[in-house]
Amino acid sequence: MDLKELESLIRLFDSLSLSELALKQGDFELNLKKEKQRTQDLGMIPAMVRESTNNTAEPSTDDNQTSGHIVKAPMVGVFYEAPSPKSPPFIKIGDQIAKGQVLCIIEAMKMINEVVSPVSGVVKEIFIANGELVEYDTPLIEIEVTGV
Amino acid sequence: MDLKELESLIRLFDSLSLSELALKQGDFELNLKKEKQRTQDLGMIPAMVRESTNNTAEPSTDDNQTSGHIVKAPMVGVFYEAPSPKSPPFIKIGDQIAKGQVLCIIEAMKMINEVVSPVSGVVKEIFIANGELVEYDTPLIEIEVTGV
Amino acid sequence: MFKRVLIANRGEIAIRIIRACREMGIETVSIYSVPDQHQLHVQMADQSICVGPAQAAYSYLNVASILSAAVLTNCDAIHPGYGFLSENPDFVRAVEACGITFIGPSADVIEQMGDKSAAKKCMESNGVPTVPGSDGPVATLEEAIKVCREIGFPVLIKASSGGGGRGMRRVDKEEEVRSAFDSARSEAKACFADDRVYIEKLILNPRHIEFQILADHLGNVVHLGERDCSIQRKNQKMLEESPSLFLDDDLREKMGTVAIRAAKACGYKNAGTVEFVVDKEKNFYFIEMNTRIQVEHPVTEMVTGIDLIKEQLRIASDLPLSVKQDDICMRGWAMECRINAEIPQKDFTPSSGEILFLHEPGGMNIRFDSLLYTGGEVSPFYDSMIGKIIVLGNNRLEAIRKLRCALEETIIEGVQTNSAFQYTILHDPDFIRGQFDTGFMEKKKDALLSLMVLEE
Amino acid sequence: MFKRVLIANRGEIAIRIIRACREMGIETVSIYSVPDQHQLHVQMADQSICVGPAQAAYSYLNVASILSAAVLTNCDAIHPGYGFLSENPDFVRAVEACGITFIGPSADVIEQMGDKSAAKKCMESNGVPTVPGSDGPVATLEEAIKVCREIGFPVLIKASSGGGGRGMRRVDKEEEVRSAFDSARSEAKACFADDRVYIEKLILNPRHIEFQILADHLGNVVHLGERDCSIQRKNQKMLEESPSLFLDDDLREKMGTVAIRAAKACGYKNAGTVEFVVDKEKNFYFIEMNTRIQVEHPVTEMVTGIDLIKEQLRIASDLPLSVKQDDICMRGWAMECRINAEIPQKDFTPSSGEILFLHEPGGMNIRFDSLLYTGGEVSPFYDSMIGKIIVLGNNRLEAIRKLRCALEETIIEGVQTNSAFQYTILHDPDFIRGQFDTGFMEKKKDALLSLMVLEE
Repeated sequence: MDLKELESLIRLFDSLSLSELALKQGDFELNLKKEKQRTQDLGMIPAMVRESTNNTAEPSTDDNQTSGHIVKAPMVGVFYEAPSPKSPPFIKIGDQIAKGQVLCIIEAMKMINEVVSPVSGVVKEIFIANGELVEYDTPLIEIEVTGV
Repeated sequence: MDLKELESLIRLFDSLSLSELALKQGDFELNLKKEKQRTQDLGMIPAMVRESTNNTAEPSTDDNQTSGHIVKAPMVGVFYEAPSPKSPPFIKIGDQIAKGQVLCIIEAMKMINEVVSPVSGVVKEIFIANGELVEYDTPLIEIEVTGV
Repeated sequence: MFKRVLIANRGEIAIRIIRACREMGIETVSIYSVPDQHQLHVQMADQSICVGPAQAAYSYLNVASILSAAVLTNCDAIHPGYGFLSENPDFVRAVEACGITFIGPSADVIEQMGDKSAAKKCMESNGVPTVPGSDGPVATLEEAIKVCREIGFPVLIKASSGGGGRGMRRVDKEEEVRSAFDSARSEAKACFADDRVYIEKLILNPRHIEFQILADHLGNVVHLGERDCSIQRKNQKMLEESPSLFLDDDLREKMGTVAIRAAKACGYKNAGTVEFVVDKEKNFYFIEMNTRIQVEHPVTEMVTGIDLIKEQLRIASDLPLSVKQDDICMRGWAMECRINAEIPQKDFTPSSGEILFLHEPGGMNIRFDSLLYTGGEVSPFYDSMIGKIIVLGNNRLEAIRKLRCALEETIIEGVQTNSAFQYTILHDPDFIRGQFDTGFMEKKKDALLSLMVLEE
Repeated sequence: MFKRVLIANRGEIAIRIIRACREMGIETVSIYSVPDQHQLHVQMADQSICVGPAQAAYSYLNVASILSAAVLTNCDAIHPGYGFLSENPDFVRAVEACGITFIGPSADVIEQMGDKSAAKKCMESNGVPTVPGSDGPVATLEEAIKVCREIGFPVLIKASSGGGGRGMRRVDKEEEVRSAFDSARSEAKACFADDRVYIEKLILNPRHIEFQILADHLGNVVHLGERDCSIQRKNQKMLEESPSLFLDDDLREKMGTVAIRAAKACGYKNAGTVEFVVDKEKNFYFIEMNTRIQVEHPVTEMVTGIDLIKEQLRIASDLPLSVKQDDICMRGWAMECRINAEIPQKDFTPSSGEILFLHEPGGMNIRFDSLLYTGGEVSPFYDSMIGKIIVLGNNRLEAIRKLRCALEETIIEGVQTNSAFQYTILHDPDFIRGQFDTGFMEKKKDALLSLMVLEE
């Protein structure tokens, strides 16, 4: 392993949430370690535990780990997959969609807000169930990008 | 690995949030470690700064770093190098001393307490000036051991 | 009483409100912006809703998102804290339109008291002394000159919708009236989309003394004594105390009675503050009414033992005041010092970053209200005030000594703070003797800064 | 007033005393053992002297080293805190022989009150009700049986020089007297080098109620109301409060008057505590006098607003009391909960280690007296009590709620603590209703422990 490779490996280790790395390859041995980092969430006792309203299906939003584009909620409101209770949903998993196409609506203060796709691609996953509360920036839908 | 490569690797380690790095490549071995950052002394502002009474000449007491034996104060009191103001000091630097020989006295509550040498050897250093207050465990004298 | 309250704020005041709610068995919902995810107010609430990105305009001021969050989490009341939406009458109306209780006075009162010249007119007609000046907005230069001649120089020309010193001009002689009048108007127009200005006599270096009042829906109004907030830098309060050394019992009773009259005059409900300036001859003039809980409210809590946030919650749910005027007794001397993340030596520029280590002050009658925790973040996006140390002593000197000791104990690593600077104020002979007015900081700042250098 | 005080203690009480001294402009000298080098009391003092190794016998109890430190640093007084040398009359005499003031009562008073049967005799002859029992030590078995018959079973046989339950035997019927008498005597001899024992009626599950008193050199004595310390595990107090729900105003005044009489009877000077047991019929009996400041003193400070450590310093420097009995007024309801580094589920075995993270409770009328800081060490060598949370509410229920919230906020990582266990006590229906006595913990412990498991 040359220095450049070594450096990129160390940087990778540093960027991830790993705490230890041990590598052995022939006569090459590398051990890396990180101090336990204080997680920022304090975790206060009993009643202080934060009830998260919609973390049930929270996906990884780390762009390194997914090939798809994550569409996030632009406001606080209720997520609806269809324009009305009796209509079919705007999209379902596997649909080919175009940039600008309506993906879902978020109702906030009795106003209907359409969420449109910023990319073209295929619907890979829908994270939120119909009628659920979403916060600002809550991941809603993942789209496998096929064009921008 | 040449010195330049080594240096850049060390700098890299320093800049990242790593705490340990161990590298072995053929007969090349490198171990890097970072001290846990927080020093335990808090350093409160202005008036809280602790006045240390006798840290002026505090030697390293890390036994790994010195070949000599450090004789420490067995009690709180005043350090005297001689049995009376007019007498010559018990010891001076360079003296050959025997185990059990009196090195100095510590006066506490008007009681004279003789401090005797636990080893035989040569007086290497005397850390405390005549008449100074010493705390329990204050390093007093360093003796280059020649016999126990 | 409410079942669940949304707190439309962040930082120490959000935490303060959460604590009061929890002690009363009320559930809490916090709101936060994306970078505030790990803030203490988010972690302490029963539930938290992200309402927008870092910029306050799209998060802590985002009425639609905040109201959605309140409605969708079934909150029956919203506490606005201070700053942000706390004195915005449109927000209050929107909250009420959703069937939610706003914890504070009515939209109409906020609106009236927010309009400086309307507020002044209301007070004048109810026998509350105000700073001599024009009778409402001044439309023409001729009128402006006439008013100035009547009240005498120096005067201030101020924007009717103004605040924070913008749209404000000082005029010392008649020749300066024209240019000041014109520039105040155009600045007022630019800043507040309202070019109306009014004129007031300038009270040179007065004391800034305010009275805390509480008013319930039955028309009961009490005052909880005064706070002396004369130690200010650029109109930002730094150190507050209660009582004020400048008031004797007679003046205190007189001003307290006037404060109650002021609150009744505008039909006030909930907690509020009547601000006065007091000149060297102990003449006092109403300057404005703050229609919210204030940063310095713990000073009053310390001397009276009354929890102002709990009173706010009681009043908003139409319970009567828990105290009568005669029940209120002051004990000791309270003093508060604001801890800001800023660099005094660099003209008080804000400092932000991760808190690497925190050691809080402690002991008898010491209170530290703060958003800090070891590992937490001081955000560059919001106010630099990160905590308040409040102490209670038997007398003023004991309070000063306690505050010094508390500052000495406090350790905040990771951001720079003004705590060493505050420490120098507490050693200033004029401050200790109580010889100060709102001109104190301007006069003393450089000398105090140079003391800081010596200490390092 | 003193110029420099040596504090012959460690932990939260040393810090408490340092704070009081600093606020009064008195310099402080801390002492410490080798492993305590980084403790907070060392860092907060103006000067610190290492007096010995880890074992308390050679450091915090090392009279020669402590006195040398005091003399050589020119201290004019020594504050002993609680525990360690605080109730050792020989230490007091040695301190005074050095020309240094001991902050506490005289050696003679400490000695007399430390001898349980002498204390009892003194109280009886001054009209202070004591638990019925033998008239001083009982020398023979025959005498013991006679006394038992007179006062009726159950009885306690107790070592005259005893404490902490050692040399103590409960006897329920006459047949058991012989073996209990013999074993109590031999244990007393072994533990205290004094085989004298006396006999007392056993008051089953009484309330433990104590009165705080202050006495100056002029003979002025005041009481500062009571503390209810009935929540104990193995004679260790866990939760304390003031006032006590069990006392009405009549009984409070009666007991307060008796407490003052008790202090006068023994010629008491400085701060002290008169401990009583109160039975179900509200009969009260003197049990002992604590001749030191106590762990739970902040409970009294919270309701009275009087700083007991400052009063101690005033009294010791021959200043008169700063308050008269009529000046003392109680406000609200205070409650204290002790935080111990221990594992309740493992029979409360101590836990020690480095504090990896600390988040203190905060807010209005919340006080946290503690030796903790992030990065600090909880030593395995000394008492496991690492902090106390004290709250003040307007009434008992508010105090309970505040204490719950404070416990919820508190985060201590690195050692295990009893805080979740204390939390369960604050939810116990009998505790909330005030239906408890010193038998509470024994009866409830297992049920409360099982609640803890559920919470995890």
